[in-house]
Amino acid sequence: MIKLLGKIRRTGRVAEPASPPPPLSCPKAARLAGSVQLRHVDAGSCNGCEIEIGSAFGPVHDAERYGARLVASPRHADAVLATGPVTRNLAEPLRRTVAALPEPAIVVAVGDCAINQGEFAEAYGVVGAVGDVVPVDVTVPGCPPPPEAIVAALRGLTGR
Amino acid sequence: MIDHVQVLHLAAGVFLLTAVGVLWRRQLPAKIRLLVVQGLALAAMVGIIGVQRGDLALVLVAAGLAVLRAGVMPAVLRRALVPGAQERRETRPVVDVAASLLAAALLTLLAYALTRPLVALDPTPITAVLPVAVAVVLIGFFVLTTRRRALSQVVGFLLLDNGITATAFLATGGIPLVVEVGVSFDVLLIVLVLQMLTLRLRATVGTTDINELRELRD
Amino acid sequence: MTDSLQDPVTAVVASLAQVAVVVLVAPLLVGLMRQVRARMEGRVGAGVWQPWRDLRKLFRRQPVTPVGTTWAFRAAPLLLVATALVVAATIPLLTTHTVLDRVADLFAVVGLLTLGTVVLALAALNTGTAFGGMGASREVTVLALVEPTILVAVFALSARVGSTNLGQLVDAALHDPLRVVSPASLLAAAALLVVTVAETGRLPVDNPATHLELTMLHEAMVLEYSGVDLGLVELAASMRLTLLLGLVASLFTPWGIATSLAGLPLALVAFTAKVAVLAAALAAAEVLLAKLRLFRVPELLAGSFVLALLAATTSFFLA
Amino acid sequence: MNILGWGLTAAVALAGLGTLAALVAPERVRPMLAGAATAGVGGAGLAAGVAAVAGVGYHARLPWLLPLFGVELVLDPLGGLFVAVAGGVSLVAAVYGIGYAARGHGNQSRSTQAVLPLFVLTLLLVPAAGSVSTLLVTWELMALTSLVLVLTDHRARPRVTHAGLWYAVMTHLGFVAILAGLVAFAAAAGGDTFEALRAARLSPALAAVVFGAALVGFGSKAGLVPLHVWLPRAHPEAPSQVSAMLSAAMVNLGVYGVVRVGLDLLGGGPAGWWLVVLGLGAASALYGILHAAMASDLKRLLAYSTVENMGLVFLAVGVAGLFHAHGEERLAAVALAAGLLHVVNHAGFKTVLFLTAGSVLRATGGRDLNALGGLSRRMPVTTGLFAFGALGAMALPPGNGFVSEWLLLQSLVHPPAGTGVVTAVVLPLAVAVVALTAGLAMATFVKALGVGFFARPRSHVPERAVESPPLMLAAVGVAAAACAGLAVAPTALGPALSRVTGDTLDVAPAVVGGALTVRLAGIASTISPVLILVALVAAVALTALLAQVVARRPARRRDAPLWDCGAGPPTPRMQYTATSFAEPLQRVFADVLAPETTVDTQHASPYLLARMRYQRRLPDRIEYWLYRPVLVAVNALSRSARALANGSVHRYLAYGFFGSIALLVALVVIP
Repeated sequence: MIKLLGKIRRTGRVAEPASPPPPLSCPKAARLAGSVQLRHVDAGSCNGCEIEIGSAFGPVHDAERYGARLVASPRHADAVLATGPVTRNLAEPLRRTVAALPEPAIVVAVGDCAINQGEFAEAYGVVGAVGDVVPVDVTVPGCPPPPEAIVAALRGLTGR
Repeated sequence: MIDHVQVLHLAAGVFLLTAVGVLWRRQLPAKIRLLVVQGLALAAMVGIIGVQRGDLALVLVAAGLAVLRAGVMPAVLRRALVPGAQERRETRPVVDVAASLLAAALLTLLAYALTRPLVALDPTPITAVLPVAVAVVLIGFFVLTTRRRALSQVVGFLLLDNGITATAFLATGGIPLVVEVGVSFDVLLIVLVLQMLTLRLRATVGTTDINELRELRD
Repeated sequence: MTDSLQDPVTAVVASLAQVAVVVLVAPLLVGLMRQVRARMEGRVGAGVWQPWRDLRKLFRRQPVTPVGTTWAFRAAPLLLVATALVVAATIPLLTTHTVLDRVADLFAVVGLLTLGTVVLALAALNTGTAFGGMGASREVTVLALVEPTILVAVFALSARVGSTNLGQLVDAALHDPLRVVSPASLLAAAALLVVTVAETGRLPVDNPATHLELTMLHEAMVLEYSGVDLGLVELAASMRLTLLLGLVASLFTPWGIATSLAGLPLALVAFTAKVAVLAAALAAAEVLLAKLRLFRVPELLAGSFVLALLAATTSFFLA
Repeated sequence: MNILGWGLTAAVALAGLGTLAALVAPERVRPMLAGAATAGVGGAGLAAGVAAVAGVGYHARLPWLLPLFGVELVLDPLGGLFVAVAGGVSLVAAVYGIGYAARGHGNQSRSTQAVLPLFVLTLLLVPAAGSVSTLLVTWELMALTSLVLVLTDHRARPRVTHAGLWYAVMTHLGFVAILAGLVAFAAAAGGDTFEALRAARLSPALAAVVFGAALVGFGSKAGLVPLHVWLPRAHPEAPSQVSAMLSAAMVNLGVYGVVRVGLDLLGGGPAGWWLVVLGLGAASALYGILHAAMASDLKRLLAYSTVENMGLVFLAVGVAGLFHAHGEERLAAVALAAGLLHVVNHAGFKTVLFLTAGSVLRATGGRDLNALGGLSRRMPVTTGLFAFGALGAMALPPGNGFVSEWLLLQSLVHPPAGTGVVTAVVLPLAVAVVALTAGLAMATFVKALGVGFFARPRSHVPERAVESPPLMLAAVGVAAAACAGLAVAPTALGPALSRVTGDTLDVAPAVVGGALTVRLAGIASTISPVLILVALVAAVALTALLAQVVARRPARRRDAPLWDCGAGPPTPRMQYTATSFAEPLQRVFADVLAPETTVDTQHASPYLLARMRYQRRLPDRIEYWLYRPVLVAVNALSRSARALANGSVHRYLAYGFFGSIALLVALVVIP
């Protein structure tokens, strides 16, 4: 325990300095005023985007400092982080999740697959991009998108 | 300000809590750490009595106790621990932890009930702590009987001994220095023997779970 | 003299001040704990005001009523906050002469906090989801096992004061400070801290930051709440944390509590400082602790019960 | 002949009329007539009891009614309290029963309806008995009538017969104990009336025997562990209004008996007795509530909760006796007041709970919580009433159970100086027991309310439920109103309680005082239930206001389907059932409950599981370990006895012949 505390002290702060906040990227986000709860839906991604999202909320990029947080229930959420090309089995769950959010719901499509099926275009198991299933408000291009891009998109929602 | 009595009572509280802690924790290293604290508390209690009586011998005994109970014996026990071995944890004691904690509570109540007449004989702040010492004796016995690992039984034995020592000092206000030293060294001897046995045990049987020993019979 | 808090008017003023302080400070306290945690994890953290931002947003968000739920689901958040408010007006945080002090003693306070939990558990069962039932079942189990510790600790504290009214308990502690460092009160303090951790669903009993439904206790009960309902539930949770920490602080470090209206500002500072220190310590401990398995929790509570029982007996014998 | 006399006479007359009416009237109007008469009996009892508690004394002697001793009726405040409770409960339950029996539920049979008024009458007469013989006669009448009522549905369900058998055996063993104890007492006192007994000075040994016998006898009626086994069987099987009378009125008389004999007639006694009472009470409280927390049958759950509450009352009585033995009269009085107040409160909320449970049974035909659910939509009023009763049973403010448990705790947490080490060890443990009981009671009733009434229907059972007729609702509403009155204004009972405790253990009255706030003699703690309620209401209003203010433009609320993790709507079978709700507690207390779980699996292939069956049973351990051996022994005995009777007339004649010869020889031999 003492060792751990020592390590914490030696490590200090690893988060990178914050750049000036970007403008709001979506009109719906106006009412949120610096607090965005996110529900993440993996609609069939290769988990590359998941890893990047994970590091976006990790100590280095620390998306939480801008008021973004991942939550356990869509009822608590303001926005859906959708990743991957939407497979047949997850099209309906994705719709249901977005429908379960309080209105107005924001949908963020993370990664090329989510934006335009990317690698998996025309694959037999794929219904289409996230945009073909639910209305998309914000997109984060990249395969996978770097954490900086994800953080930037989230800051576009929190406005911080 | 805080006077002798307060400190004595605090030390007594720590003395009892460490005993309960030994029941509570599963990790053997943690138990040994608790023993160290308890040894210090014991020394503190004796020392305070010494200071209050202005009795130098008692203070010396206290110092001796601190070295022996908080220094030597725990060190000996630590040597018996092979790092990383599965024996470091008291998995599944005979009586599960929650139950044994409740048992400890009842034992303490029993101790209070038992020592009531003794305390009534001469009700001083010092004898008022007597129940705590007796409680530690009982709890030590409980550990001795309900824990599987040989080492945690040694710990129980040491609890028992600490309790007895405390009882002796609180009840009689100090036994001759020589006796105390003698007793302590006996205890040290016993601990060493037990530790050696433990090591041999692991060497031959591969575990120190006492229940495994039944297999040796046939 | 009107300055003394004995007379009803000033008592009302002081109590209202307490309620206001609790409501305002509670989210900040949660923010502080998250901040401490963030810093120890090498992050920057969202700042102590973040919970207030969340609340402001939630109060404006659209509330959703799941189909099949009834009045119990709608009423629960209101009642939950209401119980916390009443407790805030009762227990001595800034002053020992709150307006409700003679109205509700420590047993009543415990009862009110319990009532809040019960209402929330009923609401969770009302949704008829698997997670709601799971959360309710676990929360109620922990609550049932916590009860003995609380009341026996109360016993230990009140046995020598001769009253279970909080004002008198704290007054007694103010008048002889040595009582505070007596073994009985230290043991009771330890027991009550464990209880606080269990009641407010912090580590190692429950992990407030988990996303995994199967490991949830409290969080699983509120999965269906949204908008203003959720906001009220979150506010109530933070208030309960503040109240319990404040209660422990007032019982065991009563210094700075106002005995006159003039003393209120000082009391405010003292209260905030004490609670902040406790909360920071709790958060720091949470960084070092792992969550207990659900069926290891009874061991923890049994331990706290032993502490409380020892406190009671020592308060008898070492008195 | 004063009001009490008139009240009791009226009760007797009405009971007679009711029975007659029930015997002659056609089935259509039978429940109406009998119910009305029963309600009248209850009302008369209520009036008499209230008057008696208010201090009106009554003493009547009817030498011609019984051979040898005659009937002695005395109504003092202590008896009056129990008469009032019994009367009130019966009044409500009888009115409810009219509606309950109206639509064929088997219990409008002639026997049941004819016995009902008599049973209520005995409930009133037992506490009014002023002599041993009167007490014994009324007690036995009560046992027989209640047995008939328990057996009402025996044609419909075989379990009823079984329960009735248990009840018959247990209650008669209890009766034998009481008989032995009191007769010995009377013989030693050289008198049959209670005055004579009070005046008598018994040898310690005999006193202990008398008290022990009384404790066993009366304790068995109150469901004191380990004599409780009949209660969770018999109470649920009776028609619901009878269940209410049994569980809210009859069990109290066990308490009455122990208080009357132990504290009043024997005048206290050594601390050891009361430690036993306290211990048994604590055991009953914990054991009862543990099984209630596990039960999934609604009425069985309520019956076990009765065991718990009676345990708490006995704990209070034990504490009172303990303090009395130590000469701490003031605390003794507080403890006794707590016990008696809890008797009243328990009667209140248990009536509400059993009657609403009856409404559920009547509406759905089921009482298994695992099959219920979703009733709050179909029976909103009943649900509200049950919730109200549950609040009282959970002992949470602002319910009525809270006040009496508060009193009990107050009597425990102010240890008097120098009452010996025993008290010092017992009191904290008692507090712990009360606390754990309260906690488990909370879990129990969250389960009963949340699983049984909220959520969604778990089977087709609750789907055809309809709200009960107004008459039943009104009856339960009256009981609920009484609970509300007790909850907000317990001080109204203050003078009554003070008077009872005052003349049971001779202390100065005014134990419980105060108007808005409850004040106790010599204890600094105070609470004010009514102000707590007011504060809560105000706080709710304030919260709603606050929410409006913070959200300047609040968004419109919208309905949405349950969150299903995206995978289609969850079926009702996905909900937590009563069993799964109680599972964590069952694990925690596995050492006490010792559940039997059997898992049998059938493999389609070494790798594939065809079907798996998981079964868990929670037998009553005490019954299992204590009673089963006895039953086995008795069976063996009777089997061997059967060998004597092989049906040949000659053999029977031979038995008679040899028997009489042996008798004659004995007469000759013995000078």
